[in-house]
Amino acid sequence: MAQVLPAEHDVRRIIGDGDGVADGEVEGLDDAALLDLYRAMVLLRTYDERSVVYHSQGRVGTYAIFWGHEAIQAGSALALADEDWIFPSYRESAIGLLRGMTPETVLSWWRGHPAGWWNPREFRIASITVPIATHVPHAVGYAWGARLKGESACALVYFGDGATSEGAFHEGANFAAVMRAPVVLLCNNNQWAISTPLSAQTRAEFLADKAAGYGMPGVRVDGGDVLAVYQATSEALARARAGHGPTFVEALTYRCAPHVTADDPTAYWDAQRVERERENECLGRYDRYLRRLGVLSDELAEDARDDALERMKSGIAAAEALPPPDPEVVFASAYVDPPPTLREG
Amino acid sequence: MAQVLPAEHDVRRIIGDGDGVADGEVEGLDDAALLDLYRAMVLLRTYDERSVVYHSQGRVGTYAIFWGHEAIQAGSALALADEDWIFPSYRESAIGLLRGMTPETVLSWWRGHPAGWWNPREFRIASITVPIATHVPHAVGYAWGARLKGESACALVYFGDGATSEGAFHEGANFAAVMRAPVVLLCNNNQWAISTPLSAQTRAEFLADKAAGYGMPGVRVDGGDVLAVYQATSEALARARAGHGPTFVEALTYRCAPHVTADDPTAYWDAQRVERERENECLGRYDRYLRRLGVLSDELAEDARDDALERMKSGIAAAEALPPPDPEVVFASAYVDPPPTLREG
Amino acid sequence: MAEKTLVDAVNDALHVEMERDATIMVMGEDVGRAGGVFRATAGLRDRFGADRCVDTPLAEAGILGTAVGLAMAGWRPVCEMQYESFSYPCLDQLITHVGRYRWRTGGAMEFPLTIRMPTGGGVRAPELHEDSPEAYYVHTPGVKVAIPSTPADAKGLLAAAIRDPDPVVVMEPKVLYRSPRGEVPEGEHVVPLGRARIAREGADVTLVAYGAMVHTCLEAAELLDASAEVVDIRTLKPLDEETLLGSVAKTGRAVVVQEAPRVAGFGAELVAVIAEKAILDLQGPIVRVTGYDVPFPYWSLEHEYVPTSERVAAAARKVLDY
Amino acid sequence: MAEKTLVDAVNDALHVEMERDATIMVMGEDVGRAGGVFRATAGLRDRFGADRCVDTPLAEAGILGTAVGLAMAGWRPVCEMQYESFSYPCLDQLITHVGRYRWRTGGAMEFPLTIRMPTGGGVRAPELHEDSPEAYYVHTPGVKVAIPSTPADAKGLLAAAIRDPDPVVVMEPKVLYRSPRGEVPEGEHVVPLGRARIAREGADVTLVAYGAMVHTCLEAAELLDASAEVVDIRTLKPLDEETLLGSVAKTGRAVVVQEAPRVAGFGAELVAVIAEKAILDLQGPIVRVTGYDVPFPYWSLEHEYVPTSERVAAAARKVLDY
Ligand SMILES: Cc1ncc(C[n+]2csc(CCOP(=O)(O)OP(=O)(O)O)c2C)c(N)n1
Ligand SMILES: Cc1ncc(C[n+]2csc(CCOP(=O)(O)OP(=O)(O)O)c2C)c(N)n1
Ligand SMILES: [Mg+2]
Ligand SMILES: [Mg+2]
Repeated sequence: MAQVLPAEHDVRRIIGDGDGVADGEVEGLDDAALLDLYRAMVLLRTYDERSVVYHSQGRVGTYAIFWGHEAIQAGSALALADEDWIFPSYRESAIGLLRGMTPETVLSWWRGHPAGWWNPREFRIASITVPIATHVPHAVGYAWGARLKGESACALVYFGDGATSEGAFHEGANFAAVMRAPVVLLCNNNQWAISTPLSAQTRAEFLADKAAGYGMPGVRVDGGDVLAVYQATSEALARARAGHGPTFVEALTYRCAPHVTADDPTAYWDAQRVERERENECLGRYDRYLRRLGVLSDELAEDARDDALERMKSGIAAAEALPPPDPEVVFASAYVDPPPTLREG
Repeated sequence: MAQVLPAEHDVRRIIGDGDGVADGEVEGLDDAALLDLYRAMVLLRTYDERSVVYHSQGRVGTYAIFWGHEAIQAGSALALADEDWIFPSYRESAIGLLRGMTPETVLSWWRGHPAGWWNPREFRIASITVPIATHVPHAVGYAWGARLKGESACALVYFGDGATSEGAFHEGANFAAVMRAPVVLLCNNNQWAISTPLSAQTRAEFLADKAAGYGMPGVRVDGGDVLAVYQATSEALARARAGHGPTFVEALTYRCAPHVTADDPTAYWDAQRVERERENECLGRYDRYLRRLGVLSDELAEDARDDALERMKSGIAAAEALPPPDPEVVFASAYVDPPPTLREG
Repeated sequence: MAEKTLVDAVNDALHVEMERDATIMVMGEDVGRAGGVFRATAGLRDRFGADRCVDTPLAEAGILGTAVGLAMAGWRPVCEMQYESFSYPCLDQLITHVGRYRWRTGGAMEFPLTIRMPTGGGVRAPELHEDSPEAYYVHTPGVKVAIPSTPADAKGLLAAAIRDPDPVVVMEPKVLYRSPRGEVPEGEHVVPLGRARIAREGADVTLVAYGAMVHTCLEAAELLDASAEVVDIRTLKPLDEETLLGSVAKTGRAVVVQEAPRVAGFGAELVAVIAEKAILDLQGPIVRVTGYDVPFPYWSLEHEYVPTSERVAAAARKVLDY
Repeated sequence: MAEKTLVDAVNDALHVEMERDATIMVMGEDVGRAGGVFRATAGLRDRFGADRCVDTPLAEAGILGTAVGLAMAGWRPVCEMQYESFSYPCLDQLITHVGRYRWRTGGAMEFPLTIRMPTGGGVRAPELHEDSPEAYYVHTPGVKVAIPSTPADAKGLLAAAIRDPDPVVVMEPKVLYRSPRGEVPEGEHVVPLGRARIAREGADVTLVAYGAMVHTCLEAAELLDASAEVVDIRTLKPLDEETLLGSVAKTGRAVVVQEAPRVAGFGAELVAVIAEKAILDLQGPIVRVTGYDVPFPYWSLEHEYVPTSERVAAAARKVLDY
């Protein structure tokens, strides 16, 4: 068996603090690419904030907030090649926006409308997986299958810190390593699984330390630093594409919002900590970085925001303008070749 | 979270090779205790070899051979306190012999006779678990529950290298660490899961490296060295009893026999390697060690063998003398308070 | 007696039982600090401590698997599965061990553990929050199953489950969690397992259901010109055949209602019992009204899936007109 | 046509299908190097390579979960579960994803995967090697289920399953693996899903079964004075109601036989279909002969559990004498 080094424990960072810690750079990312990342984050942030508003207005159902996770999502998704597949959990419901999906589709999903369905092949994005960790083996199987076909596509699968406790995560990770599947296991470690803190989820000091048990590299990255996430994901993808198999990436962040709109976290979280974390949120950090670099102007920032808001406005309008779904949809797609008694009930 | 050191990679050994490698000793094991270990191994070896014969004579059904695993089983079981519970897999079916269970009971189990049932409380040995790894959470729950009750009992659970791929192992190990359950996770790494070699089971270089991912210590021990197993288990138990939680022990051995009597390994194994491993088998090694130490005589050795053989003879005789089971047994114990229609079929 | 919601009745039962018996332990995801995502376990951690109301890691098979061990150590675990669909990872432990372990010890040990979970649809939730998987549970030997339809039964059946020496699964219809309210006896209240309830007396047709569908049947009864009796099964195993067959003997007609997908659902078992034991009483076919053999739809379509009082009434008319 | 055992017929089907379609991939524990513990996959690794006949890690949920992903990548995975009881860990993936994923894509993707496993008792094996869990599978939306009773059907139904665009579970009665032998067509041979088979013609009573119980029913038919028809269901979903109801219409009497535990087994579904759609044809109750609601016993007692021809004949007489 190949020698695998113990997981890295140092948390990778690129963005400085504008003070003692100097800014770094990611090779190969020019200004246009840096701004693409920015716009992607703004789009996600806008989607998220608007969705919470729409929910409070009764226009979308229960919604899983991802405020503060935008750097993880945008940084990793933009590191992918077009052909690579994404396997999202409910927390990455809007990841499709970064691949040209309309807000209408994602909003429809949260409105319980079948217009929220998409063709995974169209976007190279698997369906949103609601049950924790059960999509990890899907991503692994996809990546393994693509490799067997001689294709170069990789897979990226998102899951949370809580997900690492599930057998499905474990079995998927082990298959990934054994099959040398070109897959990136990206753990969004936001320190909470609903009300359960990481300390009650595992005694591992670092989630990345799980990697050695599968014989794969593990890295830790500041999940509030979009460039660090981009870089770590790129490295993992390069390894995968070179035939060296999977990487476990632990992206550290902190859930500063309720788990979902229905959740009331005041019973269990530390409001002061949340306040601190909110101040240090990822979009602001990146915004300040780009301005220090002289890449971002007020005008560009406003532009990005306006564009995102515009998309959301037309998205919700389009979602609300949809006719109620055809009841036929209940029966239409469960089977290619349905049993003759399908409609008996 | 507590700092947990990376797993030990060096394989612990105590027994030398009578040549360049010197013999060690285990503190606290006097001659009598050393001989107890010897007799335990002889008893297990005899049980195993006779069972294969009985199977070939049609006197027991399919049987899971544990030839060469005696050091792991005896070394760990004798390290336990009386109150500690054992959670065996099919591979440790005869572990009860070390706690006074009769061969008749164990043979009956393999004869598909309900006389093979025992009361776990009587022996502090859970029922044999056939499905891989599913008993790991049981052991963890037991240990956790005993600790909650203020009792000092620990649990020891046996499972194989293949079992580490199952979600049940993972979930159990994680619970163990999180609940600081006083449990020893003893992995019998015999390099095979039926026909699947370890290299196709995992890419981890060492199974013990899984421990860090749970935040628990991991150690590796020569599973052909009964004293090393005894010592590693004792240490793990001491930690558990002191409230420091679980330990993962990887005991290395090599399966030199078919997986079960029904298996034909010639299709997949390396006969030369098997030959080499058989020559180095654990009972012979311990026998030679004890003789080098001057503790074992021909007479004592013969005595142990005769005694074990005697027990097997009366065991199989008793098992074969049992009347066919009462059909009532089918219904007798599924429920304490059975549904009234239980007998409808 | 106080008027309570069904979820408050569950919470009440847990308080009363845990007070009564110090070996009862509640465990599950978010049951402690948060008091459960439906607040069924609210207050238990404060009252009984974090050792008896345990926030577990996110691992359902681990929850049920360790519960087996806890039972061996003398505890009476009450495991919460956060939603019925997230109980699927625990089916292996359930089938392989929970329903089998006592038998495997020749009856020497008891496994008095309880699994409770919200169940069913009609709550406009995302995918896999609206399943009705009771058939998987009922089909498993060694396991009993109860599904209440009223707050009082939710309390009493859960108390009975916790006290029962065998493993019991209690499925709580989540659409009923917050309404309607109902009278719930204070203090200890046990509804024995294995006794169905006549939820409405009638003479012409028997509507058989459990859980949320009992209410659907009660509504359907109002839509009929004929007199409908509604049997609330309450305990799916052990099944109260006497009450079921008694009602069918009286009315001569039966409609069996389940929300779960039709094929091989528990409704089929109810039909089979009637078809085997009451054939002479029947004046028409036994008709099922069920969910369909497709995944529970996205919630904007859930009313097309969950049996409605209209569908039940139509089935009853069909049987009545036979 | 060659005489083959059932397990050889399975092996034959795998060879023929993998030859025909290079996207078919066999995966499971010990299917490669060892050729399967029953040797159902013997020779495949040599013929098609280790990439198309994959020894997986020991993890059933991992097997089925990665198979979902493999299907997304354009493969047609054929997953072996080593024994039916070791398929329980994969129920979560089955219920949560396998039966649901196509629907979740609005029909945009297909999941043409096959799960095959030995099933049933009568083989004198240790605990958890003799279960009959078909009801769990049949109840799951989006999943089809077939159980052959002859070598020819074992080949043909497996081929149909592999070619089917939907997920199909094929359960192979392991007691029939080695005998009796039967004629098996060479080369491509497909038995379409959804068609039952009249295994024996008769006039007075219909014995309904699938898998190993078909043989038990055939034996029972010989014990009766009356003329018994035996219907081999073959495909549990989609169910061939026409053949089933046609036979009952002819005989007016039905005995439904299943080896699985009685409560909420697939037999209940068969009864429910008859009770709903053929009530006028019935001249007596529909009687089930089944396993019991207890764990499958240790093998020295298995004959007390598995329905015998005597038990089936007794039930048939009861219905005939009604
Ligand atoms: C199998 C399963 N069990 C339980 C749940 C209910 N649930 C939804 S989210 C969640 C917490 C997940 O935590 P984590 O994995 O850290 O992801 P995060 O929500 O923090 O992104 C739980 C328990 C579920 N969806 N699936
Ligand atoms: C859940 C489950 N899957 C499959 C099997 C079939 N099976 C029995 S033993 C075995 C291999 C086990 O290998 P390992 O864990 O290394 O233990 P060993 O037999 O080598 O002691 C398999 C696959 C099983 N018993 N349980
Ligand atoms: Mg989290
Ligand atoms: Mg092994």
